[in-house]
Amino acid sequence: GEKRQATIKIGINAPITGDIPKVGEGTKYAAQMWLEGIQAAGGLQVGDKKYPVELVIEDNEAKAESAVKANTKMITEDGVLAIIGPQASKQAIPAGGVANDYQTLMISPWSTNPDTTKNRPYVFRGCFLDPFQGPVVAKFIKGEFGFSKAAVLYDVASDYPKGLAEFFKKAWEEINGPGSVVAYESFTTKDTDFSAQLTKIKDSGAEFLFTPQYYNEVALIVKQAHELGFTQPIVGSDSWGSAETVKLCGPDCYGLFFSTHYAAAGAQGATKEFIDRYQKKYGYVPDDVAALTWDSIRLVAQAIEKTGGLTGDLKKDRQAVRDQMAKIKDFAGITGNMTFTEEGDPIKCAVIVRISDKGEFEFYKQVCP
Amino acid sequence: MQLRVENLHVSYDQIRALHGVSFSIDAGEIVCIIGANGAGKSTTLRAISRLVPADKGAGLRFEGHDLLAFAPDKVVSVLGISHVPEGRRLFGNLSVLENLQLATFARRDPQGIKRDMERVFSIFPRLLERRTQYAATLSGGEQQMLAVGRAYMTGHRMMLLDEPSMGLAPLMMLSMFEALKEINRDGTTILLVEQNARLALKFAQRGYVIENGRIVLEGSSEALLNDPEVKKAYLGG
Amino acid sequence: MAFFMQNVINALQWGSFYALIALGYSMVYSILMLFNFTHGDIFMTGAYIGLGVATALLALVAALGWSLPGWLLLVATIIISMFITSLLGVLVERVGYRPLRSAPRASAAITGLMIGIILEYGNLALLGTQRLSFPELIQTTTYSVGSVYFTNKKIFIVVVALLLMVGLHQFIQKSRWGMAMRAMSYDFPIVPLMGVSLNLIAPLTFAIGSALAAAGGILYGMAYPVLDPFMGILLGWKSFVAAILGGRGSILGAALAGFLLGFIEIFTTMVFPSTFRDLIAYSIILLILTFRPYGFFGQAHSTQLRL
Amino acid sequence: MGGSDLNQPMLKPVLIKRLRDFFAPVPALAWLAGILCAVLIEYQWGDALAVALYLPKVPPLFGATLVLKQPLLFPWAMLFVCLVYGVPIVLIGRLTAGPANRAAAALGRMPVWVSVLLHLLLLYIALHIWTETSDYRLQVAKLIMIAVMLTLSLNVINGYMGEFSCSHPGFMALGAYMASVFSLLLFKADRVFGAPVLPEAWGPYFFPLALAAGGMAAALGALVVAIPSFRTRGDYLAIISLAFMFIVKSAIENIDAIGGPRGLGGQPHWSTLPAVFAGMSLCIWIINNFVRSTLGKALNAVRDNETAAEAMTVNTRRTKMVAFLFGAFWAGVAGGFYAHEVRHVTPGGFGIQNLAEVLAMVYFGGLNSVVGSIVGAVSISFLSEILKPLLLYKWIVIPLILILVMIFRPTGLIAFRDFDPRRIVGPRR
Amino acid sequence: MSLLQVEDMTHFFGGLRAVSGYRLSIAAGEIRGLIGPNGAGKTTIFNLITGIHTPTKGSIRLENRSLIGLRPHQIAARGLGRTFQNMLLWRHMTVLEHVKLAHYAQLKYGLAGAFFGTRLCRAEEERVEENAHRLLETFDVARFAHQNVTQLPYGVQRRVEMARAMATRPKILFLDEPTAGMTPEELVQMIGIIRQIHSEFKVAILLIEHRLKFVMELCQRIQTLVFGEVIAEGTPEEIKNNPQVIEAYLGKEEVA
Ligand SMILES: Nc1ncnc2c1ncn2[C@@H]1O[C@H](COP(=O)(O)OP(=O)(O)OP(=O)(O)O)[C@@H](O)[C@H]1O
Ligand SMILES: Nc1ncnc2c1ncn2[C@@H]1O[C@H](COP(=O)(O)OP(=O)(O)OP(=O)(O)O)[C@@H](O)[C@H]1O
Ligand SMILES: [Mg+2]
Ligand SMILES: [Mg+2]
Repeated sequence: GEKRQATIKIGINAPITGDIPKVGEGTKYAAQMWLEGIQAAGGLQVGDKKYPVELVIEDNEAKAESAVKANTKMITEDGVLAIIGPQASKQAIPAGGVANDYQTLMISPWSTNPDTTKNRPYVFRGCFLDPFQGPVVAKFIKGEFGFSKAAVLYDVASDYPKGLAEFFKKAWEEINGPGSVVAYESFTTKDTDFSAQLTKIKDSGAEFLFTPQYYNEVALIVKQAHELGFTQPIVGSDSWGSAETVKLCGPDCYGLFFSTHYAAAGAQGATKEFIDRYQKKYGYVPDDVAALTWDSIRLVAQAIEKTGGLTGDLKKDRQAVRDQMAKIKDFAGITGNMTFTEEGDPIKCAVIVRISDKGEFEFYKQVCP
Repeated sequence: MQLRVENLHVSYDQIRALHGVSFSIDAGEIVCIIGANGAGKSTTLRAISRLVPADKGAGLRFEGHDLLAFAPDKVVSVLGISHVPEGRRLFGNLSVLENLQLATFARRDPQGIKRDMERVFSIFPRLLERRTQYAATLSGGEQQMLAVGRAYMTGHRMMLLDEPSMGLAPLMMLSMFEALKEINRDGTTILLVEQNARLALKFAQRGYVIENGRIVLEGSSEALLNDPEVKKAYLGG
Repeated sequence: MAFFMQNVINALQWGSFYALIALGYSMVYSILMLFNFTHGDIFMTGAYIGLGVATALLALVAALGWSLPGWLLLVATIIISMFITSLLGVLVERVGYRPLRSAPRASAAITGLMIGIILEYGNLALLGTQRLSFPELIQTTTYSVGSVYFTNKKIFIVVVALLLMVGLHQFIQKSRWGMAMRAMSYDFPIVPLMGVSLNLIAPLTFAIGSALAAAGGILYGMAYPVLDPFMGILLGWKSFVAAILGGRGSILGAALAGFLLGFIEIFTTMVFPSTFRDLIAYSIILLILTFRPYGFFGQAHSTQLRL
Repeated sequence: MGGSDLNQPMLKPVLIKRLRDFFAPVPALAWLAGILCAVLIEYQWGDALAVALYLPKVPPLFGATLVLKQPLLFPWAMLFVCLVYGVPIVLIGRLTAGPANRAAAALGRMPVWVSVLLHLLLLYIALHIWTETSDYRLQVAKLIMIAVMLTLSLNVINGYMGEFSCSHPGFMALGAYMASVFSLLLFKADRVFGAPVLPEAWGPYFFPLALAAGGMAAALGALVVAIPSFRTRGDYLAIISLAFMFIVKSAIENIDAIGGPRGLGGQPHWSTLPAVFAGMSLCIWIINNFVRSTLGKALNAVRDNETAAEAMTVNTRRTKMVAFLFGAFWAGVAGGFYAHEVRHVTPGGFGIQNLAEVLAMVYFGGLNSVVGSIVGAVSISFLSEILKPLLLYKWIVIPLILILVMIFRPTGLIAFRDFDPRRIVGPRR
Repeated sequence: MSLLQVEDMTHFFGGLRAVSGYRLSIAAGEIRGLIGPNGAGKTTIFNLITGIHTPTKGSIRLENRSLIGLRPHQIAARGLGRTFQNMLLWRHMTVLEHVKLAHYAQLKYGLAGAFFGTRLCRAEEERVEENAHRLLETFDVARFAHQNVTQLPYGVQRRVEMARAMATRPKILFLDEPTAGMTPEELVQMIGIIRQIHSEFKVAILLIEHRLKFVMELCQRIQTLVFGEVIAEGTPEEIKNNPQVIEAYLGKEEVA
């Protein structure tokens, strides 16, 4: 039905239920907040026409097959122009396959697995890849503290921490020579007791601990480390970048560093505006998922706008949107400036954040590739 | 009139097993119910113990109480009606002694419990020998002894016995019926269900014959023993 | 040596949670012969109730301007929460298990699983998706002997787990209530003939089991102060492993197996690369059960009815 | 006792009986003809009708997805379903009953498999046309069929043999990985295994082999659970099987050659409708045959009383071995289909959540029942798809439904029922 | 030439000697009885011979081949059929299915046959079904063929169990209290049935029973067991008048 393509539909493939409902919520909220802005402006201006926008939000239950079904449904039934999500690689990789097969633009704001976008011209991502962030952290620590013995603690069953841990290890050993990662310990998703691993880490004589985990685990890891008498610095990655980290962790986390996309405290411009709006609306400081989703959806919007007009033929329009997306240069996102590589991965800068003694995320340093 | 059963209907999954059974027992009597396989003997006892619900319209009174108003456990603990269920149904994961102790769950008379326990052991000395053994590992007959002993321990204003002789050796059976007689003399009413009609009638004072869920005949034991119909159908010619 | 001792302490704490949850599990499980898949989620709910009670108490105390010692508040929290959670247990029994008393056990297990899911998502719907942190009722004090570290909380937790274990064991093995519960697991329809009310024993069992879960939840919240609605799932399943590894119906066995499970997990991490932890830990459990098919204290055929 | 008291419950049965009598002479063949007609109508005029009824599109799942999302459109969707499906199926089914009965009788003179194959073919054609209009439908249908296989295979162990096995996700994972490795290694250029060994075009012909390899791998894994089952059972075996599931997950996580925790992706899209349909039909047919045979009834005897089974010459060890290996095999095959449909598998995807789902399907559908498993898998999958708009509340509603069903039917919706293919394809009256 | 030969069989449960030095030799076609007070070890002897327990000591030979170490189903397939004191029926199976399944060891088709429903499989199923129906007729339970066993009256269940045991084509049939819970009338019927199967199938029978009428009428020879030891063996007449047996088992006054 071409005639009825009067509104622009954008699909959101989010894990509303399942293991990571918080991620789903962030995705949904960011997208809805964006939609409000668009509706206030009377629609999305494409060429000479203003189109109303509709979000099609599908729950992928944090399951691969549901993510695949959701994508198929949104593409073939709902006729979406582009899809935001899924967030976790476990869903983003298979769902990306579907989007690519149907030649529909999909951007996963949060998935760091190379397979998500690899050989898939229609699939993009909104975050930086592990091969970039790993060395960033390694270099920063070397420069800042001059340590040479590192310990890593990560979740082996989860994509993101595992990838990042590997790249960090590689980078660290390139700088400090083989064997300089003296403890490389893992656990499994949903574990809450890390005492055995931390005891091993403490015993290994590591000078610091790198743990690219999510905020809920960070709190437990840091506290347990301190209870076991581990007093060296603990360093993290962008997954620490949630207001919850400090809320759950408390003073134990004060003074620690992590690399991320943006620093909430002392943020400026669009970033600050986003954070304030989000906090006002939903009552808490947005985490990285929300911020990345926000950027991704704006990227999609920009690509749509740049097509200069929609034909009403979904297939053609989808192609046009994807082509415009690939061409985007220096997009000013709240999580940094982005340009896409051949594979659809963004090149962007990272910042190092320090958790202040008041528990705020302070900008410390910027690191660009 | 200690127990009066009137117009008792019972159904299992919509299939009627009892079609209006009525009878009554005086305190201190020994009464037996005889009948063929599947006639509804066990069901009658179960209905008195409230293990199966009676259909509407039934009247069950025990010493002036409306039985239907009592939960199954209260029938035992408050009214003192004990029941030796069909198929023994022991708690195999408890020892012999624990099975007997559990039966006194609701009793508050330590003296009485002690006396009753001694009595059970004197009727069935084998149980005393085997008191620490799991009930499940007892031989068939030993289990039957425990089932009777256990029922006695729960209380004994009235005992409902469902085929207590099953699996007992002849000698054992004799001594058990002797003991039951004695228990009866001490004031326990006994309602006995037996396949072995001759045995039952010899033991009881009165009897009822049940057929297809209905009482078809009643009378004193001698009368029934000499009834030609009963003789033909239930006494093996 | 210090390294080893430290791990022993780690294992004791971690094992005590498995033990605690397995205790409650084993209560309901071995008594009603039901896989009580709800237990993990009751544990979770207990932790949340504990959090609610603790927060309320703290607010009340602050409002009244009293200054009570932390341990008093902790004890009050535990007691109140145990009570509230036991009511939940009774409700679960009433809704999910009683109607299925004579159904195949697996069916009741499935309703349990479903009630668990309702508790999880009910929590999510009620409290939102953010994780909550458990308030610090007592100050953590860290002690060290040489380079072995432990905290006051750890000692408290292990002691409570051991006490409950011994107490419950006595209760089940020696009291007539315990006897009735065991009998019920064997052949419930006949239990009323002993003058025992099923509708008393079953809720009681659930109440005790759930109260234990609440105690476990609060202690857990103290040790791992990040609560989320799904925290009970994995722990629940693993305690299920412990409860049965100990031998069906054996309270002591369940608790010991809980500690053992903790030790296995911690020590495999200690000795092997930690990525192999689950692989090795569960292979050990599989082997144990292959060679001790009825757990540590389980009775094999001896309690099944004679042929 | 008033007369009205008696009448009230009578009213409904009379109506139902009338209806039943009306449709009693309709054989499967006629129903199939009706269904075929309906899907053809939808294929031809569905879009036009949908537009006429204010619907944006042909409702993909009988309009069920609309109830919650756009309730206003739901009546129209119902009307659509009535017009497109209800009327043709009922009319054509009833009208062709006569000739269809004669045809079925004629077929009845040939070997059963001819008739069964013909019915299956017709059913397939209908399904094919039905899924032609919507890829979403197609995908949902395929995943449901995979769920049917999984549920059925679990029912063999949990329902027929009465063990509480928790290892099914593990079996499925083994099958999924083995089949994936097979197809990736031989037929597909990918990151993990490099260039293919055989030309890619040959691939689909070797798919059954890949699936069989997956099934075999799962069956081999099942030995780990089957052997302890000789000496223990019930809860203890449940724990062994649960441990097995954790072991499989952890083992796959530790083998980097097959992607480790990041998973294995890029499988060719071989799980086409005909492939999945054929797989499921074969699975149902074989399992149904087995459980109806005397050899298969040994499973029930082992469940109900093992000692008695032994005393009646039943080799219980062999029986247990067969049940576990056989159940695992089909779970592995289902895993292979799954991997080639979703085209990315991770060890984390085969965990406790899957277990809970498939257990729910088995016990909801009905223990010891082929029909029940089909009903269970279809209805739970379908429910879970259409209730998605409820978001979080979906997971409160579905469990509630399940609890209610369990309370009123403790052994599941349709327990203890296998079917006789002869009866189904045969003529009526 | 004896069919079953048990020599010097002894068994302990923990410290309890349940059976000691038991001997038995049954020839083809004999009907033998085993009586004794409760807990004497009768059921234990059945369990030992049929392989459910392994004797602490002793030898058991069927047609001169040792049964020790064989699994129960192998022993059953060699020709030892039995019933159980507590009736072990399969709760969810119909009467017909019970009897059909007992043909397990005689089935000629294998797994592949069952999976694909081969011609052989179908032929076998038909044969088994026919045979089962015949047995049901013999035991007068044919009208319950499609009923679930649990709902049947006690006596019917007993006969189903016996039909099931006969379906294994035993050379010797072990009956453990076959008339417990039966009316006198049924007892008479049971005597008839046992005579019938005995002559029809040429099966030897060993039975445990407390109903003396039954034992005395059927058995050619009777053993009396007390505390695990045989105290007397002989014809019914001999046993009835043996003072030791009267003292330990029968009692002075005969019951029923
Ligand atoms: N649990 C049950 N479910 C269905 N029907 C039952 C059940 N128990 C008994 N019945 C049926 O109810 C009727 C009466 O059974 P009941 O057990 O009371 O007979 P009985 O006289 O005790 O027989 P028996 O001598 O065999 O013990 C029988 O037809 C029996 O099949
Ligand atoms: N597993 C066991 N542990 C301990 N004692 C046992 C075990 N099994 C059986 N016994 C004992 O062995 C003895 C013999 O039991 P058995 O069942 O053989 O007796 P039986 O002669 O069949 O008696 P009945 O006529 O009462 O059935 C009994 O005293 C019983 O308590
Ligand atoms: Mg009876
Ligand atoms: Mg015996």
